[in-house]
Amino acid sequence: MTTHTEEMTLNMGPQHPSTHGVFRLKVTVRGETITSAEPIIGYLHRGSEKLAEGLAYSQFIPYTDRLDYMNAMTNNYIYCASVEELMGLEIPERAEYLRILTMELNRVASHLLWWGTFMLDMGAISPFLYAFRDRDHILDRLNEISGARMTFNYMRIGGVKWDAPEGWIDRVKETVELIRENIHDYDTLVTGNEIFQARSKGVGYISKENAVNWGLSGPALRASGVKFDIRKDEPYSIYDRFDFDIPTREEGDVFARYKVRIAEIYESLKIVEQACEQIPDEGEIIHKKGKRLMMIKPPEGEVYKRAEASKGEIGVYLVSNKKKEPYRVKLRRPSFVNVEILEELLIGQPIANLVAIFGSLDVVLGEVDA
Amino acid sequence: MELMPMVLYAGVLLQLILAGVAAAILFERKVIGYMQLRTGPNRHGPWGILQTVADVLKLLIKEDIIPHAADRKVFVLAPIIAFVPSFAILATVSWSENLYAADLNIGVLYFIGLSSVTTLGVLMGGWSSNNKYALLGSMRGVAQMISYEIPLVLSIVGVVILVGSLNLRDIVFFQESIGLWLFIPQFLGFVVYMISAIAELNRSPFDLPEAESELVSGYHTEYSGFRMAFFMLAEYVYAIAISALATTIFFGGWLGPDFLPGEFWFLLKMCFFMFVWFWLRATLPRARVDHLMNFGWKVLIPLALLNIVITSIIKVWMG
Amino acid sequence: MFRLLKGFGVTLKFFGSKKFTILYPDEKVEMPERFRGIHRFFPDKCIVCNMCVNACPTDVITLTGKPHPDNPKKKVIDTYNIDFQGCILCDFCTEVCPTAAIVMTARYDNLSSYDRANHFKDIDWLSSNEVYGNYTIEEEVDEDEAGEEK
Amino acid sequence: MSEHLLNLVKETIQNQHGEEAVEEADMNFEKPFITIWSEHWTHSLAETLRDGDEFRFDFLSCLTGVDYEEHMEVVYNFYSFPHDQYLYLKVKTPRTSPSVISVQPLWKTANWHEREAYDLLGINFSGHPNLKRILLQDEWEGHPLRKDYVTDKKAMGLE
Repeated sequence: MTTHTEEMTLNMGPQHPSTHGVFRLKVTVRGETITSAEPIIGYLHRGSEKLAEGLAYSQFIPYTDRLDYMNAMTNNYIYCASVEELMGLEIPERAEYLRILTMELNRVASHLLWWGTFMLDMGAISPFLYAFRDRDHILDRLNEISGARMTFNYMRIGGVKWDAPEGWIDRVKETVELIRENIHDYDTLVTGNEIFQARSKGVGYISKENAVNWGLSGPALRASGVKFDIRKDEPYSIYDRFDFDIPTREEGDVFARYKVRIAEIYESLKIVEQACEQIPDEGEIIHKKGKRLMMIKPPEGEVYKRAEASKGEIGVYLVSNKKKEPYRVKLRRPSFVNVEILEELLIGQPIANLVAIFGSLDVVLGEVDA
Repeated sequence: MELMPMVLYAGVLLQLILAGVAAAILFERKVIGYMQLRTGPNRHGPWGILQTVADVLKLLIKEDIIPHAADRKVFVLAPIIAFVPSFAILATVSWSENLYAADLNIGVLYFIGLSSVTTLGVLMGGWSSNNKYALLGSMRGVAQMISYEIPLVLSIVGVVILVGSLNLRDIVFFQESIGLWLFIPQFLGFVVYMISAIAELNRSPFDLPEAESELVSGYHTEYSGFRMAFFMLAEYVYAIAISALATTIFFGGWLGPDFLPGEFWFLLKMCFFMFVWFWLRATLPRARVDHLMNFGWKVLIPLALLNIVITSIIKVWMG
Repeated sequence: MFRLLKGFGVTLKFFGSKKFTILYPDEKVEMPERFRGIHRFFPDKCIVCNMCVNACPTDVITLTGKPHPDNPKKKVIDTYNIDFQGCILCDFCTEVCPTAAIVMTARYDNLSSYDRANHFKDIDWLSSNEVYGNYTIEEEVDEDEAGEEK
Repeated sequence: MSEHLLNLVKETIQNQHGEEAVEEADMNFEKPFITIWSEHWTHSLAETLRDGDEFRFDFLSCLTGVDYEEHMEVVYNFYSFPHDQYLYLKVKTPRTSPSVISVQPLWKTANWHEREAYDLLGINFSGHPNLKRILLQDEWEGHPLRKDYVTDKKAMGLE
């Protein structure tokens, strides 16, 4: 009797429980080992860039919320900042602080959510709910200042929409304390766990050169040993006023990416605390040109501006032709670039590692598909 | 026993077990909910007591779907094959000194032997579904269940050597006579038993056959309605049976202070085991297949063998 | 070696601690003043300037006006519709409105329906949408307070 | 510093492809900014930019296309980790049959960026290993980010 084995094509998604949205991964497996992987995206494509060409500059802000809906503040910021750069606007001091506060709080929320869903992928269910509980505290703060829990639409060209409500800064300080305590608990629950370490250490290794060549950014890049953070190396807004570290790891595996993100939560909390101390008590919150929502007309020109979102480098390439609407908006979405490496990274891995590796890249499909 | 009482006992036990499974599922959801800062089910009946009943009713009235490409006969048979042994093994469980179905002198052997038939149901279900996830899940399941069967059996051998009998009731009487529950002298065996029992049951952190983040739902991906209910039932009855076995051989069965009946103590100890399993599920991430296999073959089996050696030496030395 | 055992302590600690769940239909989250919920429209305040229609990034607002009965130079609102199928609750319409005729309430839960067509809301529905949160008008505040005292 | 880099890149391109190869070289928001035509954008030039000692542009931050109606442009935003410097490179290509070399062999990240530019703008990247639509479905007609793309709801049969 002769036997033969054949390869099997397995579709992960678009409706698979661990695809973080509508992501499809076509893998061929031999037994449980992956021999090739092809990410297929576009199920959530909404044509944001085309929509931008038909909308006034300000009108596009709510659309940026919907790219990476876990970290909408930075998306808001980078779009507004690129228009501001074209127009050469000075941002009022208080507005800058409010921007930093909201962006960093949002980064913590985004990392917490990543932590929860990643652990869910790894088969631990409790961290997911703990992460959501703490994320909720942050979303409440952001809700108080911006009026929405996820799609904030808070920033405006030239400043921010609202000033902080009464007592908000104090409540933020309390939230920071609370989260810092809780994160410590979560660290105990997961980081030391041998099962978790066995699954994540040495898995999904990305070398330094590979990470740069594949254009990875954010925690995924830093976990491979590249000490680069746009907030530090090319400070935008007022990040040069704060004292914080860039956590890096040399290992480049899933565990390193995990540790980098956890360390980043602590760093972000540090920035929030400092911003709470430094923020001026009152002042303008928006440049006078930005107040007239529909009348923004930047001069002709083009600009590429980038910022550090929770997932990596988010960039906006903006071309203006002196009209009410932008001529071209290109959004460099970190998830879109980060997920690309999967096809190389997954080869030779067992299926059980697939979810760990995919989860460790922290991909939001709203951002991948734009 | 005569035929009539036997049938009656089986019928009553089935009803009780069904109620027990319903309670166990509720208990699991409540415990895990509480550990996750949730309240768990709370809509049906006071404290959500009727939640499982509602779920079961929903499963029963659902459309019975058999996939077009499935191997029909095998597909239909699989859940039954998975369930029947899990129920049959309960016959040897002695709930108290007087309440038992069969006083079998090879009770342990019967228990372990019959329970491994469930593996077949898993394999059949996974294969006949004609679904890739189900196939992978059942392959994992079978590999895992067969591998962990060995340390499970070996861990009990220590107890059998000490007691000198395969009869489950004798094991309890022995514990009564020495005035000590066997998990103390057989601690190593107990630990190995607990770990391999979890793997045997496909429960978290060893729930690889149904790892929902990787394989959707594993071997019962294509099952729905009451067939799915059968798999669920088998899983929970099996969990009850394994904790009953643990109670009997390591925790002194029905033994306990006299002011409450033996059945109560038995149930209480079982609940303790169930709680531990739910606790594990709420705490640990899922292990990986190769780690699981390595752990079973390279750690648990040597440990179990070591336990047998030590026990034999002690037995011979002590006379 | 057995650092994973520490995790059991954490879960056990949470087992006994206060639950975080909100039993939704019975208790609801108190939304902050600024919360961007479903709109309310005040027809009397509207001057039919069309600003909200222009500012809407998703083009879901449609309105028509008719001449004012007393002063033919002015206009009053005739129809005002928001199609909530497309509305993203971005708040631009209320931001540009010069008379605060369109405002956002703190309600978030009265749009659910079985039919998409029901999401097309007209002036009657919008102007009778219950108001609470930031945008209470004088008379209603008095009524509310009176109601609470009872 | 940046102006020095601008001149350096300019000279390199001129050395490789002649004086008139550089269409435009300027500073844009303090960053060097160079425009060339697609026939001068070659692998050897790209390699020089990536590996040359003064350049070392190892990180392709963003790649995009713009439709300027009379021509198309592909915009590369390079960053260099070792030297901490930027370069905007704009490659012009005729609108009728837009074609640019693929830099995927040099910067792997260009793979999806180029597919996206092909998908939405219809720019052909010669040498790309898998140039097919990425965001839209395979049978989609037209390239939405072109300025002459019809977005009328009626014409698309949506209303």
